[in-house]
Amino acid sequence: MLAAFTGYEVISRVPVILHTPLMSGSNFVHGVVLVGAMVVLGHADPADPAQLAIGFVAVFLGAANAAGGYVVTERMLAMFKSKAGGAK
Amino acid sequence: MLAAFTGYEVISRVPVILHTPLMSGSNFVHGVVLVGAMVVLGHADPADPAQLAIGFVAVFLGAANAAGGYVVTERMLAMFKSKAGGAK
Amino acid sequence: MALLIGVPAEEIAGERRLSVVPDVVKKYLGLGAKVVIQSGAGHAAHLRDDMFADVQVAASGADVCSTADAVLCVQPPSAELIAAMKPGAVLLGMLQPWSSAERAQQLMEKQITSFALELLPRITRSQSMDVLSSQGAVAGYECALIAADHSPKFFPMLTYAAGTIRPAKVLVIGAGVAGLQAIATARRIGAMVEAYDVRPETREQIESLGAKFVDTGVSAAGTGGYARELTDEEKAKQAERLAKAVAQCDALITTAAIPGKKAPKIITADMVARMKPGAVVVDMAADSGGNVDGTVAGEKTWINDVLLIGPTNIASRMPVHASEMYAKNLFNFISPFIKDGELVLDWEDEVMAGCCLTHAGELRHAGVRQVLGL
Amino acid sequence: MALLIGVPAEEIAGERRLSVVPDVVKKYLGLGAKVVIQSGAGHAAHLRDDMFADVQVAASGADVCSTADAVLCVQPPSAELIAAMKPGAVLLGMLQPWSSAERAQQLMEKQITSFALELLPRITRSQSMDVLSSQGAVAGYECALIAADHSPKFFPMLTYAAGTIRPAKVLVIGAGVAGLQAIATARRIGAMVEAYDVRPETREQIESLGAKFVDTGVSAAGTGGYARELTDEEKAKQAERLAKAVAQCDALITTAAIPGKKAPKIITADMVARMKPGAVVVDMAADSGGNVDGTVAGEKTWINDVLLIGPTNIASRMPVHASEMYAKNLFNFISPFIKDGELVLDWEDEVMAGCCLTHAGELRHAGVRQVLGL
Amino acid sequence: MSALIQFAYFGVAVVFILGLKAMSSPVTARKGIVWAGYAMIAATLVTFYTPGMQNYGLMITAIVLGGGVAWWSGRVVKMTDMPQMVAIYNGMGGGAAAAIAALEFARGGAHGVTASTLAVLGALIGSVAFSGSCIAFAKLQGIMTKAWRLPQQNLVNVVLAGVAVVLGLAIIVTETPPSIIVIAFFVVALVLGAILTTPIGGADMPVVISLLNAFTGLAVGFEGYVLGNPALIVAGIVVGASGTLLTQLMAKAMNRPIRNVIFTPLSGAAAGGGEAIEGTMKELSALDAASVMRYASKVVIVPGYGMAVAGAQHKVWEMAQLLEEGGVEVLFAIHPVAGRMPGHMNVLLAEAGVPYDKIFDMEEINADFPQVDVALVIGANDVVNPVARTDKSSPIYGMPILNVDMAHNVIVVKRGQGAGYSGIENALFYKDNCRMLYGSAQQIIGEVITHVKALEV
Amino acid sequence: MSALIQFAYFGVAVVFILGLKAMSSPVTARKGIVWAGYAMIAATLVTFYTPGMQNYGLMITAIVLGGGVAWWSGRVVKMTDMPQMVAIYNGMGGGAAAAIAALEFARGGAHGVTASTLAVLGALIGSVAFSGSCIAFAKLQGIMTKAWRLPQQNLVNVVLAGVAVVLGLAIIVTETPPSIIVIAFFVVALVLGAILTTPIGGADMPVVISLLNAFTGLAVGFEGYVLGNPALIVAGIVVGASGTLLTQLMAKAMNRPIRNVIFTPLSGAAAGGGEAIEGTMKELSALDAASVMRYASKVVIVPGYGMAVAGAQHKVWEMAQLLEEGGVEVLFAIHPVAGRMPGHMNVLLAEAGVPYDKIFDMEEINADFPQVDVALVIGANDVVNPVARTDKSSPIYGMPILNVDMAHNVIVVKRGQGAGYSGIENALFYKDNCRMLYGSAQQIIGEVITHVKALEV
Ligand SMILES: NC(=O)c1ccc[n+]([C@@H]2O[C@H](COP(=O)([O-])OP(=O)(O)OC[C@H]3O[C@@H](n4cnc5c(N)ncnc54)[C@H](OP(=O)(O)O)[C@@H]3O)[C@@H](O)[C@H]2O)c1
Ligand SMILES: NC(=O)c1ccc[n+]([C@@H]2O[C@H](COP(=O)([O-])OP(=O)(O)OC[C@H]3O[C@@H](n4cnc5c(N)ncnc54)[C@H](OP(=O)(O)O)[C@@H]3O)[C@@H](O)[C@H]2O)c1
Ligand SMILES: NC(=O)c1ccc[n+]([C@@H]2O[C@H](COP(=O)([O-])OP(=O)(O)OC[C@H]3O[C@@H](n4cnc5c(N)ncnc54)[C@H](O)[C@@H]3O)[C@@H](O)[C@H]2O)c1
Ligand SMILES: NC(=O)c1ccc[n+]([C@@H]2O[C@H](COP(=O)([O-])OP(=O)(O)OC[C@H]3O[C@@H](n4cnc5c(N)ncnc54)[C@H](O)[C@@H]3O)[C@@H](O)[C@H]2O)c1
Repeated sequence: MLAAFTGYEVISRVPVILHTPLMSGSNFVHGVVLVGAMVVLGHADPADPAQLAIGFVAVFLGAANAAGGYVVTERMLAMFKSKAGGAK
Repeated sequence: MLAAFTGYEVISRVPVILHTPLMSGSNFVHGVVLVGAMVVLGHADPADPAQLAIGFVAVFLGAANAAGGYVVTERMLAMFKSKAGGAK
Repeated sequence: MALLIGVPAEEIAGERRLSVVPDVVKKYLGLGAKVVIQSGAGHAAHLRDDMFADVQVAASGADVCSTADAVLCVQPPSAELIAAMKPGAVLLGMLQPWSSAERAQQLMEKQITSFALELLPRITRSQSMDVLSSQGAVAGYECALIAADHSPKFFPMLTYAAGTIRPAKVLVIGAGVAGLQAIATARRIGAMVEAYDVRPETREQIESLGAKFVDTGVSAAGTGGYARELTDEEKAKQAERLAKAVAQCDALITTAAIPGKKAPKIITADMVARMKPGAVVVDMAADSGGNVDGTVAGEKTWINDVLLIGPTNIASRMPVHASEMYAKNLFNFISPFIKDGELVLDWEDEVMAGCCLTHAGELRHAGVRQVLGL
Repeated sequence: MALLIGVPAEEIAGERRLSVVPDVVKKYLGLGAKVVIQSGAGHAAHLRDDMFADVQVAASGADVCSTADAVLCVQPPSAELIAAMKPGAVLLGMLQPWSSAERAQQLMEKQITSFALELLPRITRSQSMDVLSSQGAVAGYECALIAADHSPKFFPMLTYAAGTIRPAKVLVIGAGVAGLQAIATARRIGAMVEAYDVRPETREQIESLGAKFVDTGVSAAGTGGYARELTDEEKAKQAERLAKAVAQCDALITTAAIPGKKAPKIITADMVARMKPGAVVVDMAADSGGNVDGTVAGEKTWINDVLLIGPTNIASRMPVHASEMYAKNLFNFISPFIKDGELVLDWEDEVMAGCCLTHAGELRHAGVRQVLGL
Repeated sequence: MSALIQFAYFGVAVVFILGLKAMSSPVTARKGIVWAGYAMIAATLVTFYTPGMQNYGLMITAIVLGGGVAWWSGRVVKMTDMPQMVAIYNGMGGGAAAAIAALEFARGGAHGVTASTLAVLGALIGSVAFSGSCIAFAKLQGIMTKAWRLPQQNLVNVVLAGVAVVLGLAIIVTETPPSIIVIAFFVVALVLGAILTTPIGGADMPVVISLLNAFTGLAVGFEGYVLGNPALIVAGIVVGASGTLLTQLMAKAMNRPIRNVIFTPLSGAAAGGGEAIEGTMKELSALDAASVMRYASKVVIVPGYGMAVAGAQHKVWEMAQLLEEGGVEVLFAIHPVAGRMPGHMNVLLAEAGVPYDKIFDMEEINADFPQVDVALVIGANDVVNPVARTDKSSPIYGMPILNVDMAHNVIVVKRGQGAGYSGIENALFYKDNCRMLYGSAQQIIGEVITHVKALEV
Repeated sequence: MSALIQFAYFGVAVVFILGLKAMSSPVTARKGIVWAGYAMIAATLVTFYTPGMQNYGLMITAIVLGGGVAWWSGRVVKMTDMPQMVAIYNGMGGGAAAAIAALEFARGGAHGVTASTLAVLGALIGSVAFSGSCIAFAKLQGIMTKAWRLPQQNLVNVVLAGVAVVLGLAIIVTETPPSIIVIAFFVVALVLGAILTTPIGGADMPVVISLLNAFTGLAVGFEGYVLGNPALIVAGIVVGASGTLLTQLMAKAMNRPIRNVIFTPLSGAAAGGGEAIEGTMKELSALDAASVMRYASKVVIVPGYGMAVAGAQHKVWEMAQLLEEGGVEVLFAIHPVAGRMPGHMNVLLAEAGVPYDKIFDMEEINADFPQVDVALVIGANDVVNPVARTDKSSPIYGMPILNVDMAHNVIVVKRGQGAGYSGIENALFYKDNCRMLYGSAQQIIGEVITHVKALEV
């Protein structure tokens, strides 16, 4: 509940140009699913290939989510580097 | 230590016109000595008139500090009511 | 055979404008037309013959007119020049269509296709051809300068070592193109400007230039961007409220003309009598009778220590830019019909057709026909 | 017996100013003095006799001068008027001290105590009496208007339906009081202004008005706020760099006068020849010989399609405010010495003493003595 | 140890929240993502110390592979292809959440009804997000070009959803569900996601991606609950909530209710009322206007009669100067008949002190508009109305106009629905790249100035 | 119960800190004192529930009496007499702290060396604050008019302080000190406070009050430690620290090092260097300038040549408009020879769009300056130099000037130590009511604008 409320609180006034980067940023944040994936893979039965496979897929996807999300967000936000320095 | 640090932190950038009100405000804040005075009076020996007298003086002074400090500060700060309302 | 555009020198004394400028001539040439110019035609507009590249130079106006397929002019050409024109040729300029039945007759007889730009329908698309607007802008600017120059007072506020001069009050009557320009110019120089117009929508326009609107409670919105004439009663009411504003101003600029008609007399002799000593009046409508009782076209008159100026042909005072604007207007009008060096008129075109005075021996414009009784 | 201040009408043709205005007369009366005015003296400044309350009106200038203890004038009075003055009386005005040895002689002989305001020491305290500054401000403003009015071009940028007019370039030479005012006025009207002065400190002043300084690398800072005359070599260098700026401008306003001397010729015939056709030159120094080669005082001359204007007595073009400023300057000069209606001169006063031309039969001003050879 | 790890997870979650908060302002956005990045690394490292972990080799391989591929693809992709990358990474997140659920089902660790329910919900949502994102990616990437709808799309959706729920219930009820049910459940969920997304197209895509992103957040949050992992719970729910809100904001900015986006996609049936001019007018806030301009390279201001009426010239120039201080190139474009008299705009701009060399007329600047990031139209109307180019019947047909519609973004300042001098509708206002900034010019530009100032660091 | 009370005290302390913080910005200042007020009431009420309390009757009597008298006096006192009221209330706080210590000594509850030391320190400082504040009050109230110094003032101070310390040590060492020592200790401390304060006078008084205020804070903090009361400890120390800093700020704003204030008071020996113009130039910040003007009723702006050089007219007018929006009356005063040509300022103000009816010339406005809250001098120098009125030898003697020095506050904007056209020193800059705001006008007024905007709620 509190977390949900925070979610609303966090992005009450976002300028339009930040919509996509922010979407991308929150996409990155849920990349923390990687941690969950690691935990389940870590506790998967090493003898059960099905479990290992699913776990592997989970970690793979989670890592991709996190890494890709970061890179893309960072690139988008690079354009918000203050230009003033260059101008003055 | 932390409290002292906070003290510094609290008033790093004060406009000159607030110097006196702020002084007055902090004057009010140490009016909390009243609490201490109440405690010592509360624990003073009811049989010892000297103790009672000193305690009484302490509470009296403390209460005066708090009450006077508040009134004066509040009056000074009244002039910072936003005038815009009246103007628009 | 390429279209030959002819530019005779203006004949009327004091007319310093020309119907083309070098840049515009270049554009005509670019469309495949040829241009013939009377030698020295641009002199008064500070244009030497050698500034026009690739044109034929003719010795006289008659020479120009007798060879040209289309003649461009500022003021209407004299009967002699019209007589010299090729039958069926095109004549384009400010032909003052209402002023002379003889000229109209002559144009019909010579089978000239003439376009009087005063008749231009004022629609959005035609704005770039609207000589009344472009020359009006020049006139408005000039009138403000004339007023400032003749005023015995500073227009702006000025604090100097021994005191402060309060800004002058300027009143502008008529907030059409010229009036607005006069307002803007007087404001720039520093005067406090009030303005008045019968059309109510001008209030916002006047205020958009930082001036004050004089509210008289009379409206005379007409059709097509022109103002209608007022009734006598309206005139009285208007006059009464105006008189007060007039009495307070240091300079008065009147710009209310009704095309084709005598200008309305807005400022009576009585109002003038109540003006401050030293006040200046610039009557832009002097040419068509004047908005002010007592102004004489082309002269400066003193009435009761008030100076009445009736400048004529005002745009001619600024021949370089006035010619440039005029020439571009003409080009914008005619160029759509020049194709591969040929002039192909399109009678479906509402702007062109609306602007036509005579064609194929007929007087085409109903309004003019009525006024001239032809 | 109260001090009687006399105000004769100005005698010189075209002089429209007056040395008092009603408000200032009131102040004199407030100090206990009396005032006598020649009937109709204020006419050209739009002041009727009845606007002056509580003054005596005299029929002629001689009547005024023969009774007054102190005579106020704008231009120096004629020999007749001086002759009519009471011996020992005070004369105050712009007496053109360098221009006439006879007049000085006559003043000495008549034992007149005369103050020529051109000689005013330019110290801070004297600013409120400085007629050169106040009349210079008027002249600068007027010259900018004259230039704008005579230019065949718009000064401001103007986008209209068929194109854009680029703003005119105005060049101002000399950035003293008048020059700065001309700069400010031309800028207000909308021109792009460049300016030039030999005194280097004017750069900042010019820029403070939003104009550009033309850097020629020559400096001629003089003493007392006046400029010194330049050497020939400096003039050549200056001329060379200036010529370029001159060739580019649409209007040129020159304001460089050196009080008591012939104005420096800054713009040569050659520079004028290189100006654009249609350019306008307003030479404010025309009265003292002109800064521009070819200007004729009081006339408009065309040289090579460039219009040279040499206006004279420019401040007189705006008589109402020029008189008001002038009158206040005079009042500020003389009023400290009017005590209880008596005039008590204080020869210790540096401003008053410095301004004195003749007193008790002597020519007091060393500089003038030298120039006139007396 | 375990307590420490839990604590670290909490810390990570807090940093995530702060990071997201920071990302919602242009000034701090970059800091935000960098913080979040560090938090992610911390979370990952900490996880290795979770007691009782095995399969480290496999784990590291998966991380390196998945992370590497994504990192590389994110680096090389073109700036314009960013949206589909966001979609695909988001899908992967959803997939990961679903996979976690699958593994939990596979291991059959019964955790009670609540946990099971959440696991199933997470799996369902995650799967929908996964397949939906894949479709979104395919569409944006141009792999899937046609947007098709099933004949009874909405009915099919409902049916599929119903089946998924039934299967999910089955999984919850049967403590160790048969593989067949689990597989069926996932297949139905995946199909549902795909079918939901397929008909949506064009401009609605970003909204859908944002919605799927919020879904993934939720899924992650639910799985976090199942795993008892605070980082997942908090981050997931926060993303779910903020993502939902963001979706709403985006939809609002496009003037498309979310309902419509999903149930009556753009490419579908006719849009209703027979307006001659297509599209809708989309509003934006002064804050938006400020940030769009502040981070643009080139802004062209087009003043019109409305600026004159409002007397806003001084404010406009002040704003322009502020933007220039921020390194933005700002020019003014004057249309030949802007205002109500020749030179109307010149007079006002001169009054405000705009130097002449910043002022361009139509002929000089019209060709540049395709390179302009933002065209700011202040109280101009007729002179920027593209109808003049196209509609022969219009009274302004034939008048040359300023081609602001060719700029990347157009912002139009006006008070309301007022028409211009000629009294006709303006097609510009309905264009995709145009946003309306309502208010009297003087006051609204004042607000923009305030926001631009706030964006200076 | 006791734990709850402790917790409440903590809460109160936190609110105090927040309140002080709020009080340091004009926008939130009023909120700050109100919060603190509620906290104080809460603290008082809570204290009644302290276990083992007695003497309630006496206590309530004291509170009602003390509070009532102070409240009433604070209400009725004139606005101009505020400083001495602050002084006296502060003294009472110090007295209360000292009394607490006295009671502790009387009860003889030994608490260990640390506690005793702090108690003694608190008593010393509190007493000094008490008597010092009383003297300050007497001086400001006009009861004590002459500022006198002992011949060997500083030596006496040191000796007295030494005696106090020795007595204090005695109290600490002897667990239950004899009353005589305690009484002697307090007497010496009170005398010390009085003697320290007596020589100080005039403009230094507020600084001293602030210092004594900080002292009281410390004393309260120390006694709080002795009583183990977190509210007292935190509030006391915070006030001690912030009070010290505030004292420094105030001294800095007056350009008087604190050392000088205490040890070489103004009214004492000659100030050193033989400058013709007395006083010092005092700087202020753009923030200060903004708040002084924002909360003024009437501001008169005096432009000069420097404004022209900086081309700051547009910014100045923008600032004026902002202030007017905030309800401040803003006028412009033009001196006859401001700038470098007749009408120089007129041209610039007209360019910026200042309406004519806001512009006044010297004769119209000079009489109003005594009613003006702030005269803002922007790049003017000679035309506001009071030397022109007084110094016959000055080159500008006899020129009428704008009487800005008669305004309540004068703020002068200039770049540095540059002189005006006439090249002479300006006596205005050294006046007590004048503050310098250094910077090029364009840029520094820009900063002021930013701060004024921040002050709008
Ligand atoms: N230049 C000339 O010589 C001349 C002469 C005569 C006619 N015209 C005609 O005038 C028109 C000029 O076009 P334009 O684009 O400059 O102006 P426009 O088409 O008249 O449009 C003005 C716009 O400004 C908005 N507006 C009005 N007050 C406003 C305020 N206070 N704040 C913000 N917006 C405001 C109005 O919308 P809201 O009401 O919704 O705010 C309106 O849409 C052309 O049609 C031209 O043909 C020109
Ligand atoms: N009006 C006339 O007709 C006329 C004509 C000739 C002479 N004068 C004389 O000019 C003087 C006018 O007095 P004034 O008070 O206007 O000016 P001023 O006395 O010349 O003083 C100008 C002040 O502006 C400051 N300044 C310069 N540039 C600045 C910038 N960029 N930003 C902020 N401050 C700046 C200078 O100090 P910093 O260098 O420290 O910044 C200087 O103290 C009088 O003495 C008058 O007699 C007037
Ligand atoms: N194509 C277009 O859209 C277009 C082009 C040019 C002008 N116009 C419009 O037409 C208007 C008029 O143009 P114009 O300058 O040629 O006008 P004009 O020369 O016909 O008249 C000048 C002004 O005087 C006013 N006037 C007339 N009688 C008056 C009276 N008795 N008292 C006071 N004022 C009086 C008129 O209302 C008008 O504003 C312009 O303001 C403009 O809005 C439209
Ligand atoms: N009391 C005072 O403090 C006071 C009063 C008035 C003026 N002044 C100062 O005196 C200055 C000059 O006053 P003025 O207007 O009467 O000057 P002016 O009439 O003597 O000369 C006009 C200007 O022309 C310039 N000039 C001269 N020769 C030139 C040349 N060859 N080329 C270019 N420029 C040339 C001069 O430098 C001067 O600026 C003013 O700018 C002002 O600063 C001081």
